[in-house]
Amino acid sequence: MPVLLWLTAGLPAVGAVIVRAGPRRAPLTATLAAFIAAIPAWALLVAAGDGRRERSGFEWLPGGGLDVGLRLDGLSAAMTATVATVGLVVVVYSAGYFADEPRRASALAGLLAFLAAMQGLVLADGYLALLAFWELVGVASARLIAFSRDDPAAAPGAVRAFLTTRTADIGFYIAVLALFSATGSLAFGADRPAGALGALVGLGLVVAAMGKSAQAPLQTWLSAAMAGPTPVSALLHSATMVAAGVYLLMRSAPLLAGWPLQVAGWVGALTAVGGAAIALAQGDLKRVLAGSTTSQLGLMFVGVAAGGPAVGLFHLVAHAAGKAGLFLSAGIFQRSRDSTALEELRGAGRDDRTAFAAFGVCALSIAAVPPLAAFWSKDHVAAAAETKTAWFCLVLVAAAGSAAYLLRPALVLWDGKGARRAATGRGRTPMLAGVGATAVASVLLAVVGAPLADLLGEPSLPTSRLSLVLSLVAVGAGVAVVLTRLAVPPRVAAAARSQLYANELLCLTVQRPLFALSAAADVADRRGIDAFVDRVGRGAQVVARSQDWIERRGIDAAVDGLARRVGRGGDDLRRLQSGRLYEYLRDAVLGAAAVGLIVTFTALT
Amino acid sequence: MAAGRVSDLTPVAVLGVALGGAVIVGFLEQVVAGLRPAPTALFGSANAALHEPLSRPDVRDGWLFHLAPGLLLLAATAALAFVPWAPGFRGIDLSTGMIAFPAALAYVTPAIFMAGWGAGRPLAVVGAFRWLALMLAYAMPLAMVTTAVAAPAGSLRPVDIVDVQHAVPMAIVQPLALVLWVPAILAVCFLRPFDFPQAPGELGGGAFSEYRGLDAALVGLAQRILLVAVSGMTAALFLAGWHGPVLPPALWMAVKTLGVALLLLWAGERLPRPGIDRVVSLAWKVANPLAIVAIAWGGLMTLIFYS
Amino acid sequence: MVSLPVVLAVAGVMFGIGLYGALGQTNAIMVIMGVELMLGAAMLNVVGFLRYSWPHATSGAFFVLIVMTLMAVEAAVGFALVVSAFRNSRTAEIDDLTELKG
Amino acid sequence: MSNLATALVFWPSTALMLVTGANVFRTSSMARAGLLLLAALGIEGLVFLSLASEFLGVLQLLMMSGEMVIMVFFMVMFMPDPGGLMGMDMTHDKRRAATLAAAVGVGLAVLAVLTDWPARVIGTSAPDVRAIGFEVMGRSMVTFLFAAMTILFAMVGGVLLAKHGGRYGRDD
Repeated sequence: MPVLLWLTAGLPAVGAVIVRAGPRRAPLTATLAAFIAAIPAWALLVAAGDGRRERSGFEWLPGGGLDVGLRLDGLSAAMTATVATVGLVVVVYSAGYFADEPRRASALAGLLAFLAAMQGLVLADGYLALLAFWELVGVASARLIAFSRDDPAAAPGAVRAFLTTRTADIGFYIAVLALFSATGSLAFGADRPAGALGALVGLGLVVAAMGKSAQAPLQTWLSAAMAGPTPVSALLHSATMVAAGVYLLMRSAPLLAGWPLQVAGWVGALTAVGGAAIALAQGDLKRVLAGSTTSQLGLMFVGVAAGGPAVGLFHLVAHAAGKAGLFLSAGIFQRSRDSTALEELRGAGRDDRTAFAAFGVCALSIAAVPPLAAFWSKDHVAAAAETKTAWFCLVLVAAAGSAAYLLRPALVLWDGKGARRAATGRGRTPMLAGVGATAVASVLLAVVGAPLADLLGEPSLPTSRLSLVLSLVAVGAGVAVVLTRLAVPPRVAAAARSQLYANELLCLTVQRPLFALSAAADVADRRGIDAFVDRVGRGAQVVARSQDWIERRGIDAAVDGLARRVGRGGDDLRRLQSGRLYEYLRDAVLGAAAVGLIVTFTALT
Repeated sequence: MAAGRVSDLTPVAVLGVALGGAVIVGFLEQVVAGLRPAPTALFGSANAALHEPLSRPDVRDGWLFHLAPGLLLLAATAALAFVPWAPGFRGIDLSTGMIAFPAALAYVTPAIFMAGWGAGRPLAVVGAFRWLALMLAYAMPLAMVTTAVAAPAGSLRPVDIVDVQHAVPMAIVQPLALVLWVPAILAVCFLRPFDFPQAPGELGGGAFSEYRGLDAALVGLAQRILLVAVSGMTAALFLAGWHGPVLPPALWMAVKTLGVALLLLWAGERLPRPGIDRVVSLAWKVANPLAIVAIAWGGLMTLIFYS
Repeated sequence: MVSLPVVLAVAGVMFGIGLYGALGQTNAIMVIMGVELMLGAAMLNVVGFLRYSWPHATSGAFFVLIVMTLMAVEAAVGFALVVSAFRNSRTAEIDDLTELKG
Repeated sequence: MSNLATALVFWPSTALMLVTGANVFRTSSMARAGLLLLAALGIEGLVFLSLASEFLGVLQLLMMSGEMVIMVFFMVMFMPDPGGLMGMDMTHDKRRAATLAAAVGVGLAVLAVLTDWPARVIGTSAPDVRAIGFEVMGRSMVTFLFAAMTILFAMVGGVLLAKHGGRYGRDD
C-alpha cells in the first residue's frame, strides 16, 4: 500500500520526463502515462473505501520532529482520485487540442508534471510536505500559463498568477512557522494553539487558501491566467489547483475551528456573489468561466465553514467534473473560431452540436438544475448555510447568479445567426472523448454525496426542504433575469466588468500607503539629513584646504617611499607564485607541517 | 577471508572444478563447432601447444608478456572460487561475494593490457587498448547488475541470493538485469562476438597474437575457466542455482552451468562481430542508463515481493 | 606481530612515497599518481584504527568509502584537466604549464 | 582472523606495497608505472583484508583495478615516451622533493611509533557489510548523497572539459 502512495505521486513525474524525452510520440505516451498514473489513484480510493488508512514517510531532520511523507485517508483518497481522473480526461483532450502545436511535448509534459505536484499535494502527510508540493504546484501552473509564445498576455498573466499566489503563500509560511514554534510538530490534525501564535496560524492558513482559490479580493489572477491554453485552464483553474485552497481548509478543519472558519465562510459567501457578478459582466467565454469558478469556490468555502469538510468535498468533486467539461467544450469552440470572445463565438454551438450538448449538460449541472451532480452538492451547501441567515441569502443570490451567467453564453453559442459550419480541425476525436467523459460524470456524480460523507467519517450531509425550494426559486430567478434582459445599473455593470475594483482596492490599501511612506521618507531624507550632511561637508572643505599644504610637504613623501617599498616586496613575493604546480604543492605540505607542529606544541604545553 | 569459512579442501575443490570445467568446456566448443567431442583431439592439441617454443618479445617490458597469462589464470580461478556450487560444496563463501566476484573479473583487464603491451607489436597494443575501452564500458553494468540481483536477498553473499530464489528464479523477476548481464559476461571472457583482443580477423590476432606454447595454453585454459565461472554465476544469480526438483543439488547446478556455457558458446558462434565503436557507445549510452533502471526495478521488486 | 603503531608507520612511509611523487615528477599524471598514493596511505590509517581501536565504528568504514570516492573524483577531474591542457598546449609537463605565474 | 594470520599476510603485503609504490616513481616507462601503482594499491586491498576489513579490502581491489587501468590508459596517451625507451628523466627538483618527502614520511612514522596510542581493543572483526550498509543508508545518507552528487558532477564536468569544443561549436 505505501508503494501505491508513492506510485501515485511518482508516476506522473516519470511520465513527464518520458514525454519530454520523446517529443515525436508525445500524445500517445502522455495519454498512456496519465492512464497508468491514474490506476494507483483509483486503487487508493477503493482501498480507502474499504477502510484502509496508511501513512508512509521518513524522518527528514532526525530529532527535529519534521517528518515528510504521504498518507492515505478518506479526504486524500477522494482528492487523489478526482485529480487523477480529471487529469486523465484533460490529458486525453490535450492530445487532440495540441495536435497542431509544435511544442506539444512541452505542454503535455507540463501537464503531467503539474499532476505529479498536485497528487503530492493532496497525498502529503504533514504541513511541511504539503507546503513543498503547494509551491511546486504554483511553479508548474505558472509555467503552463506562460506556455504560449504568441499571446502577449500569457507571460504577464503567468507572472500575475504566480506573484498573487506567492504573496498569499506568505500566509502559509507564517502559519507553518507559528504552528511549529507553538507545538513543535507539523503533523495534521492538531488543535489550534492558544494565543497570538494560534491567531497567526488561523489567519495565515485562511489567507493562503484565499490566494490559491482566487477568493476576493485576490481573484484577479484567475482571470489573467486564462491566457494559458484551454486544457490548462480546465485542469488547473477549475478542477485541481484552485481546489487546493479548499483542500487546505478541509485538511486543516481542526486547526481552523472557530473564528478562522467564520472568516473563511464570510470571504467565501461574499466571493460567491462577487464572482457571479463578475462572470455576468465578462465578454469572453473563458473569463466568464473564471468568474464562475471563483464564485463556486466561494460556495465551497461556505460549505466547509458551515457544514464541514464533506459538504465542501462533494461540491468540489461535482464542480470539478462540470467545470472541466465547460472549459474543455469551450476549447473546442475556441479551436473552431480561433477566439474565446463571446461575440466571435456566436453560433459556434450550432456548428458543433455534440460539443454543445456536453457544454449544456455541464452548464446545467453547475447552474444547479436537478437532477445533476452540482445541484445536489450546492443544495447541501445551502442547507448547511441555513443556520446563518446572511450566508444563506448570499448563497441563494450566488445560485441565481450561476444560472444567469451560464445561460447567457449558452444562448450566444446557440444563436443561429452566427452559425458558420466551420471545421474544428485535427484532433477532434480525443477532444470530444474528454468532453463527453466530463458530461457523463456530471450526471453520475449526483449519487456520490453519501459515499463521500461516509469516506470522511461523517454521518450524513445536511439537507432541508426549505433550502431546496429556495434554491430552485433562485435558479428560476436567474434564468428569468437573463431571458427578460433585465437592465443592470451601469455602475454595477462597470464594477463587475473591472473585477469589482479588486486591483484598485489592492492599489489603495497596499500600493498607495507604501508609496506614501516612501515619499515621506524621501522628504525627511532631503530636508533633514541632506541639509545636515551639506553643512558637515562645507566644514570639511575648510579643514581639507588647510591640511592640503601639510600633506604635500610631509606625508606625500612618506607615502611614496612606503609605496615603493611595498612594490619591491610584491616583486619578491611574486617569485613565490611561480605557476609551478609542484612548488605550490610543496608550500602546501610545509604549511600543513607547520600547522601540525603548532597543534602538537599547543597540546604539549 | 575469515579462517572458519575456508576449509582445508577449498583449494583442491576450486582447482578441481576449474580444471574439470575447462575440459568440459573444451568438449562443448567441439560440439558447437560441429565436431564430435573427442578427448584425443582436445588433449592432443594441448600437448602439441606445450611442445612449441615460447616466443620472447624483444622489448623492455617483455616480462609483462609472460606475467599476463598468470594474472589471467589467477583472476579466473579467484572468480570461480566465489561461485556457490552446492549447499555443502562452495569455494570461498564471503559475505561480500557479490563485490569480490566482479573484483576478481576486474583483473582480467590489466592482464590483457599487459599481454598486449608486453608483446611490443603495434597491432597487439591496439588490440589491448580496444579491450580496455570495451571492459571499462562493461565493468559498470556488470557491477550494477549484481547490486540489482543482490537486493531481494538483502545480502551480498551469493549463497543467500541462491536461497532467495527457491520459489522463483531471478531471471523471471528481473529480466532486464539478465539482458544486461549476458553481453557483459560474454565480453569479460572475451568470447565471440566480443573477442576483439584475439579474433583472427581483427588486427591479425590482436593482443594474444604473439603467444606460443605454454603461454598460449595458459591463456586458453584461463579463458575456459572464466567461462565456467561466469556461467556458474549466471546459473546461481538468475537460474536459482542448485534449486530444482528430483535431482541432487550439485547435479542441478552442474546442468545449469553447462547449459549456460553451451548457450553462450553457441550464440557467440552465430552472432556477427559488431564494430568496437558501436559496442562501446552502446555500452555507455544504453547499457549504463539501463543498469540504473535495473537497480530501480530490483528495488521495486524487493519492496513488493520480498519485504 | 602487527599493532596499531606499525600500521600507522607503514602508512606514514607510504605517504612520504606519494609525496615524493607529487613533488618530484614533471608529468601531471605522475603527480596524480602521487596524490593517489597519499590518499591510499590515509585510508590505511583509518583501517588500522578500525582494526586496533574501535572495530565496530561503521563511520570509520564510511570514511574510507568517501576517500575511495574522492580518489575516483580526483582522478576523473585530474584527467579531464590534463586532456584540456594537453589540447591547448600539446604537453602534460607541469613545468611547461605555467599560465598561473604571477 | 588470528593475529598470526594477520601477520603472515600483513608483512609480505606491506613490504611489496611499499616496494611497488616507491618503484612507481623510479621507472621511466609509463605502462610500468601505472601497473606498479595498480599493484601497490591492489596490494593495499590485501592489507585491508589482513586487517579484517573484508568489505573495504574487496572494494579496494575492485575500485583500484578500474581506476588504475584508466590511469595507464591516460599515461600511455599523454607521456612523451610511454615505452621508456629513451630512459629520460622525468623528475625535477629531485633532491629537495626527496628530502621533504623523506622528512615527512620518517616524521610521520616516528610520530606513529612514539605516540602513546590508547590500547583499547574491543574486538577483532571490522563492522560487517550490513552495518556499513545501514550506516551509508541511514546516519550518513546525506553525506553519501553529497559524495554521489560530487562524483556525478565530476564525471559530467570531466567529460565537458575533455570534449572537443564547447557550446559554440568545435574548436578545431
